[in-house]
Amino acid sequence: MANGYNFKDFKSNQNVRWCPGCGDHAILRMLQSTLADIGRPQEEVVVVSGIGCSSRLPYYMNTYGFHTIHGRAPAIASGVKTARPDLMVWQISGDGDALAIGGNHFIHAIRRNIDINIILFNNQIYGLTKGQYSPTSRKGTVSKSSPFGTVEVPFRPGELALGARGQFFARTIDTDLELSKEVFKAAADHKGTSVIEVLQNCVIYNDKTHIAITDKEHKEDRTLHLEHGKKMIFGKNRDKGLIRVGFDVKVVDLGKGGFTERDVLVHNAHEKDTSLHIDLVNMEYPEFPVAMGVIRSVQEPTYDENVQLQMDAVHQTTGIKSFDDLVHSGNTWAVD
Amino acid sequence: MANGYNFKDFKSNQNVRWCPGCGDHAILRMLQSTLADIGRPQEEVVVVSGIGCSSRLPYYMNTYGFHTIHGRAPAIASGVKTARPDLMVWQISGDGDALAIGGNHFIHAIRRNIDINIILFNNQIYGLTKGQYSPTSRKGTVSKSSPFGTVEVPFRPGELALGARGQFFARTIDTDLELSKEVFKAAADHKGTSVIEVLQNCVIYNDKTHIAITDKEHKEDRTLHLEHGKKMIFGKNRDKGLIRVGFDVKVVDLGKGGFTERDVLVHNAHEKDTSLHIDLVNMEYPEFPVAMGVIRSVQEPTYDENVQLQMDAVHQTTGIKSFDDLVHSGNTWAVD
Amino acid sequence: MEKSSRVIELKEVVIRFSGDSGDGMQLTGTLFSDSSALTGNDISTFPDYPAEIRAPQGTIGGVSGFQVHLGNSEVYTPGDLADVLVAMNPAALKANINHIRPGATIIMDVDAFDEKNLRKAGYVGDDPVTEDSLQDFNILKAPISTLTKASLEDMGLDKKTVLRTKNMFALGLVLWLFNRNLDNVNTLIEKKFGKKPEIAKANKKVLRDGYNYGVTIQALTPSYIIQSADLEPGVYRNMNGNQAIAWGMIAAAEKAGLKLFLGTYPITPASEILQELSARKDLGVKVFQAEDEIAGICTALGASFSGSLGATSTSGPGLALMSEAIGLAVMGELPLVIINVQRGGPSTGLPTKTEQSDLMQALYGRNGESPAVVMAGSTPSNCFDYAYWASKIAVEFMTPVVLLSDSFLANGSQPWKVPKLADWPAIEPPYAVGAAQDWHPYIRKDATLTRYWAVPGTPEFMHRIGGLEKDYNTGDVSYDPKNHHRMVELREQKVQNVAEVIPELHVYGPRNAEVLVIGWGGTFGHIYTAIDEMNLTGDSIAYAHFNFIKPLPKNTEKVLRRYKKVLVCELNMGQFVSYLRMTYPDIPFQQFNKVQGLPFTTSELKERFLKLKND
Amino acid sequence: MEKSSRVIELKEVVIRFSGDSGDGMQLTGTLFSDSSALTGNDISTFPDYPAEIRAPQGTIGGVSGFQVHLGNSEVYTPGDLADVLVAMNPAALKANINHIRPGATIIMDVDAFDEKNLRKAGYVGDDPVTEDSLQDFNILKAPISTLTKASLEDMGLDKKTVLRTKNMFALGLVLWLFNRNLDNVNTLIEKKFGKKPEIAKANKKVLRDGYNYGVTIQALTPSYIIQSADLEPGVYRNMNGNQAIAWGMIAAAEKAGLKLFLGTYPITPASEILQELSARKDLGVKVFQAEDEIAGICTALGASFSGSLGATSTSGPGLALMSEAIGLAVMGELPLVIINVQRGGPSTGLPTKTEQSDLMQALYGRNGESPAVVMAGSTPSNCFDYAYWASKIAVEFMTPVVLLSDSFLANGSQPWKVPKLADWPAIEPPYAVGAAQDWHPYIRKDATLTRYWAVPGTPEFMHRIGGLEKDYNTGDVSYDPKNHHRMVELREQKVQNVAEVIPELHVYGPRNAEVLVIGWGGTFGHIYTAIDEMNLTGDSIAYAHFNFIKPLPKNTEKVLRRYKKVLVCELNMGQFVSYLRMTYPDIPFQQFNKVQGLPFTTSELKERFLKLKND
Ligand SMILES: Cc1ncc(C[n+]2csc(CCOP(=O)(O)OP(=O)(O)O)c2C)c(N)n1
Ligand SMILES: Cc1ncc(C[n+]2csc(CCOP(=O)(O)OP(=O)(O)O)c2C)c(N)n1
Ligand code: SF4
Ligand code: SF4
Ligand SMILES: [Mg+2]
Ligand SMILES: [Mg+2]
Repeated sequence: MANGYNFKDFKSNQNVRWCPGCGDHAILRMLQSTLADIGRPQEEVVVVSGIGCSSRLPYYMNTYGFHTIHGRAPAIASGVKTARPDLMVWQISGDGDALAIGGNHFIHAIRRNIDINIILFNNQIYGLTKGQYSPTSRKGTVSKSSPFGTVEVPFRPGELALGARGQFFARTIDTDLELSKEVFKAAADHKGTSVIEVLQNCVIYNDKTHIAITDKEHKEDRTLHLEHGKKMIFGKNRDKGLIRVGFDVKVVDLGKGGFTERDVLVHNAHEKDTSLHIDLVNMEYPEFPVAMGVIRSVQEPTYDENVQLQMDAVHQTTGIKSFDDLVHSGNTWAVD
Repeated sequence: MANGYNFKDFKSNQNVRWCPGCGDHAILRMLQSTLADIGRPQEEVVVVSGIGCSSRLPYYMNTYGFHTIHGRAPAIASGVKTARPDLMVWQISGDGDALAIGGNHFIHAIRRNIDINIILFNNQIYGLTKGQYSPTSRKGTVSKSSPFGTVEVPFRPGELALGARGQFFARTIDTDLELSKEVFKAAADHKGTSVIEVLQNCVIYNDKTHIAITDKEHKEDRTLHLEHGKKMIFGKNRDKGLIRVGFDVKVVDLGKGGFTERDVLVHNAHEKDTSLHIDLVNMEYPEFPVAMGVIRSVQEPTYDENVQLQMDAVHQTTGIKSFDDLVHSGNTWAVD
Repeated sequence: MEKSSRVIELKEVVIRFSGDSGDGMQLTGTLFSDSSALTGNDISTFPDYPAEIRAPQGTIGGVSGFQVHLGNSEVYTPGDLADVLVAMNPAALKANINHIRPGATIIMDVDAFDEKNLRKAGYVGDDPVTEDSLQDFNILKAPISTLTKASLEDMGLDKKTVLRTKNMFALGLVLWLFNRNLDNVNTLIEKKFGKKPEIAKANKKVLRDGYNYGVTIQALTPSYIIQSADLEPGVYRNMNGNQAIAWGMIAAAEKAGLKLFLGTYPITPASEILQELSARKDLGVKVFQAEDEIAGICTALGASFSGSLGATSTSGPGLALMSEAIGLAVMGELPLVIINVQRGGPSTGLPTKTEQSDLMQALYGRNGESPAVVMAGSTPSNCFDYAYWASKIAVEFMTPVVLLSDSFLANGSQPWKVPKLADWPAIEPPYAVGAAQDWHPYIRKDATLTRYWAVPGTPEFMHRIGGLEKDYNTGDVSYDPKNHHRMVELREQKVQNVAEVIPELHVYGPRNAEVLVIGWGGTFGHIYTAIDEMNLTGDSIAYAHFNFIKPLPKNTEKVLRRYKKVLVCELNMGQFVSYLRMTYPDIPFQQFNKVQGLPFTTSELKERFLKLKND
Repeated sequence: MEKSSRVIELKEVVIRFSGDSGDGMQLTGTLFSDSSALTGNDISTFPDYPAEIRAPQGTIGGVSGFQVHLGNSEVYTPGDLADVLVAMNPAALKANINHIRPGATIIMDVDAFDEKNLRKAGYVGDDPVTEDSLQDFNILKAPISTLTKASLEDMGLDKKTVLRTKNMFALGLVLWLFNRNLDNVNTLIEKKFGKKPEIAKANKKVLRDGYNYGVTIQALTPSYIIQSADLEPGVYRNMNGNQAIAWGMIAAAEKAGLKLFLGTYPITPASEILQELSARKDLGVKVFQAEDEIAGICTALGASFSGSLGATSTSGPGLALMSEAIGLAVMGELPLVIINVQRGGPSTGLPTKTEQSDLMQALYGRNGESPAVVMAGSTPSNCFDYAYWASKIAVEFMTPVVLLSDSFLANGSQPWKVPKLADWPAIEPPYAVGAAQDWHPYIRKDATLTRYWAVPGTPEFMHRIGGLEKDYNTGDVSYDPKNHHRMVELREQKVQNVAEVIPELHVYGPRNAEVLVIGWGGTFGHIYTAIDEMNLTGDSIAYAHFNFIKPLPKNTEKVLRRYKKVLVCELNMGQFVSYLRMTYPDIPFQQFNKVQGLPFTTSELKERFLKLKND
């Protein structure tokens, strides 16, 4: 690497303890690799996680790391970043950690637009507690805690993030190494809360949950890799595209029914209005291809920088520069 | 009233303890009035609240009521409704109660689509604790806890509710009695989680926060009363309308620039796709009129009824009808 | 247990199955104990596994164990040391050398003892038997992996599936060792793999081949016979602590004529309660898997408010999150069963290990003066009884009840004599009755101070409750100073009144003993066994075990004052003894504590008791 | 205080301003006490207001009061009974008849004593003076509303604004009563209403007219003079408990060279800490108003992890929610100051009233063995000192510290001699130094057991921490049984080591006393005053007050054993006495408890002490 870092520089000395075959291994590896590419010194990187299989990740990173409590990682990461805007902060969470117990901190971090990068390992199951359904489990999922199938509607993480005023959302697949690096890199570059949903496979408790779209054979036909400024074209033969119909989008076969590349929408990740981004985020197989890559990336002021700006402004005008100044300000009187 | 109920039947014997001039008084009165109109017996109505000025409401209702703890009302109401689908459940929360500490329960109740009616008193401030900013306070708000103005982006309750897969969202103004009754009634009729945002004035800590749009003089020009099946026309002279531009909406002056009523969108509250509803929910003054009335109302199976259905299905096939059956099922052996 | 003997008849034996997390040792152990129970032994089991789903293969950190104690009379613990150890790899051997009795039988899968695995386990050479000085043990080296492969050669299964069945080979061998036939296990296998006949067939085949291998090599190791236990006549089933709690609440709800509602969030080691009750739609149990523990308890409280038996289940960190809502239940005076299956703390701590360190939290982990009933199960199967009691008290006193279990009880199992619901005491919800005009929700029964319960849907009885202090006379919100003091005392008194309905403290052992040992919760089996053994050998020691902690049984003080020395044993730093000290400050309690994520062993207890006696 | 006397010179006096929530009594009281402090009196104040923002007008539930105690020597409490009561309406009179000294002066706004208000307050007739038998009091009936309107007739203000100034009329009258001039109050009014000159002018006008009204009616009531207090020379300012805590942390952070970070969520009565620190951007304080208390403490913990002094502020229900995260701070061994301003419990309880009932929660409200340092402020202004100490201990021992305050301390105020930061003890963060190769995050100082702090950004010292148990030797996650026991003991020992650096317990009163009274936290002023008065009249009683609770000061046991009788007084059902009993089980503690949402009164304390002495 030009900057002298290798992914191994980001590997800690701990044995990785995930199940063989777990999607987490690849995600870890791509994060290490992305960080090596970016070249931020290890000591300037902080990785914060909650509790879950995925939340073990910080132990494996040769950076500063904090494996905290279930669901609270966004709040802890918010504290780190607000106190220390100079650090690069990553937050690792499972679908349970981020969206069940941690849902509130998740949406509030996003609303505040704190400059942290959230990697959401979505295996649609509680792995560490051995297989209960999660808030992203598909309706009808049979799991240890839903022997007759779930009756709950799942969250769509991207839809929720955008509903919480999210400015960056990307999606990738554990097995798609290049795509993962691409979106991790984009998230790192983005200032503000970045949410990356990784479709992750839990070989033990929810094996093949994403197989319909992640499967090598069908991936290209069932996913749409979005790239800013590029046409929304997909398919093994790049013969399908997305077009607008009213307020919605629709898949068409290029060359058929009179549709050509010209009709296909161009992806604008930087568009402030969320309308189209929400449509993209919500696309589900089989009706639609599932959107991959950076779906939304809009630059807005971040909480941490605003806090700093406000503080700097006050510093300019105040006469109170120290505790001793403070105690003598305002109403005092002397006794002698 | 035809059903024999008067709003007074829903008044409890407790003194109302809100500040004179507080918007809460009118909301209470309209809820009582709506319930009288609906005619459900008082004993079949349960009102659950959290903590806040607004959360005092249950004390004033002659129904079953539970004034609980801060932020947890959606969870408690979910418990009531799941255990007792036969009851009509209302949940009362302030913007802090529902969206700060209670944000997670709020989005999860909505996701599950539990048949409760949530009235969200949005005064954009923490009233009961005497005036700190809330997650809906406009950016820049000077409050007791933000002497230099807030730097946080506020939630838009409707956007968040839809992001959490909400199927019913309506908006009203404390002072607009008829509109409040209209949407309370619609929420009561809707099966599934209904969220009603009431723009409420706190005379003490955030007086006139909604005045730009609630002010009698400007209300008609600055709000759009949506009604299912009707054109999105507004203005004192009903001379403005909403039209579609790309994935977005735009305000046009009817009769000018070649726009006529014909171009104006028709409101379809029952449309499953959220695209247009989100645009409507997000409209903010001065760029847009603020949408009022029932913005979204889509019928989907509810959690409470699904739970019951699943249970009924199991009941049909099982041989285990009692505890004594249970203990003799499966692996047992006899010692004699 | 001599090396040369052939068939040994034993009164009891401890077997430990140990291997990698992926080796299926929990299943093996369960099959062995379930089938042993079917043959009439009394059993007690203890699974012991790592926090990771699959800890690194081959390392000590990844070892998963399952210990079974069986006997021909009542057994109370899974046993301190194993008489037979099955070690599927070097790490399993290494991890257990301190848990086996001198001269025990060790079954090793020699195929797994290769260079790589030996290093991973921390052996330096290639002869672990010598390295760990196990020469005097009965070592049975079997090429289990190889023989398993051979066994299934013709079945056309993939390699992974084949190797997964090697635990059955080991099990077959153990069954042979104990002169068992294969019928019970075969039946259980068929049930377990019912939907996958191929897999069932493979497992049965390997099991039989393992057994036959034993027959073949018979000459080389002793084999054992254990007679059936003298259990009371009746129908039995195996019961673990989590299932017992789930069923106890089901029984109580049915008896009370209430619906059972569990609002909860998964957490080790309590999740099986959620899972067990989720499966009980047949009996009308509603389970709400909430977004977190706060929502779990709050949905349960909402259900209670609206007339169900509301319950929630969790472990320490979850109980911490519930603190505020428990306070609301105290103030609202609503029936609520809060099950806390304790694990090693603090914080995330040792999530798969056992400990008794949440007692103080259960008693005092709330703001304000916030009294709740606190009780604990003490054997896997009597968790049923205490779950029933917890429900009964919650309903009849309109109060939250914290029921403490622990990882050891939750995962351990025992034969359980199936009860008849008709034999259990009635549970009578204190429904509001009579005229509604003058009624308010804080009118109470004189005797118990229980408030009456008006369930939504009941005409005329509409009312409001909440977390603010309320007036004694009207039930309205009140900030009156004297009234507050009165209400604080009243809530405490109501909880103390529970002492009137619970059983008195029972004392085991000789009446004239000078020494009283005290335990509470999940330590019963170990302490009882230690006491029993000591009393058999003439060391006179008395023993009292607490299941009811707040309030304490009425005769507690009388019992405590009867002895010259009182020793309180617990798996924490002394929480119960502190509670006793503040209740009976002038009694000179001594204490014995262990915080290692493990149960007591009977031998360390006996040693301590002896010391106390002779001090 | 005789009815006929004209000018009375007093050593101390208690004044209570009382009116509707909307009547501005808190402002009136503050202006009076601030201006009194400026004239050199020692003061102590106590605001007392309803939970509602505006409780129903005219009712007793809606009465808001502010009591000021001033004296010419040190005053320690706001006083039991008022010498002067200002009653802006009948409810204010009714609510306070038990809080005034016989023969006190009562100023009434007769305009507000109309039929409607009398009924709302619960008077049956139209002469409350007779109805409440107040004939022997000095009653000053003034038509305050009417005169206020007259006063502002020409200013063109709307009626609401005019009526809002009537509190100034009352204040003017009181200033006259105490022979004060108006200068100080005028200055304060100008500051307060600086941005609204019209309002400032109106207030000053009405104030003067109130004063002049007093001059006019002089003949009818006594007036008082209070000499300045003999305070130590220095610069003074008024200080309340919440501001003192905020400033104590600011001072400590500056001394330690750390940034102060407050992560918090508003709650009565702690919100002013958030508000005060939000305004301190000049000093680089970062305040994160979080979505709830869990996020509040977690952001603070994140800030601590990354090298700030992390703090959070809350009251009982919020502390309950923080339980789990405190456990993480214990396990992570991170510096964290947790401020709990106690209020009446349980649950939402009496949110605006004072109580000391969160002690047990602070000590034990967590899962597992989870020791934290617990301490308490005991006067409004010494909350500064203990906030400084809490910060110092948190940083130097790498531990969470719970600092207890209460509603009484938080809202009460006192003159405070402004300190110089240079005079305060150094605070030295235990930064990791030296070679990084062999370093791990759980390496500790031998003497204190403090682990070293490697702050993100420091090259080479990258490390990971978390809530799982860790190995003593490597700092890695460890499930080893013996290691766990060792770490549990170590964490407790580290907290106990704090006893080495804190001051010893001080005993007030005669050395040869037989009776020792014990208090902790916010009860100091009342107990001290009671003890002082009794010792002055020859009743020899000793007194020790605890600010450090866990660990206890080193000489605690020695002190406790010196006396024949030990009485522990607290505003709860006996939490500290329970803690003492479990620590020193053989000392026969007695207890005196009050749970009424109110402080002790010196008279009830004296009565109890006398009884104890004579028992
Ligand atoms: C307060 C608390 N509640 C519950 C748990 C138990 N718990 C640990 S991880 C987890 C969920 C894991 O699921 P997810 O976040 O999706 O992560 P995964 O294991 O699937 O990667 C749960 C419920 C806990 N550790 N703490
Ligand atoms: C656990 C907990 N945290 C904080 C509080 C303090 N508190 C009470 S109400 C409230 C917010 C009130 O704002 P909102 O919900 O908007 O209601 P409003 O008073 O404006 O109607 C807060 C922070 C509390 N009661 N409990
Ligand atoms: S249980 Fe699932 S998510 Fe957890 S480590 Fe194993 S495969 Fe991965
Ligand atoms: S403080 Fe505001 S919200 Fe609360 S009662 Fe008064 S006006 Fe209403
Ligand atoms: Mg998951
Ligand atoms: Mg509000």
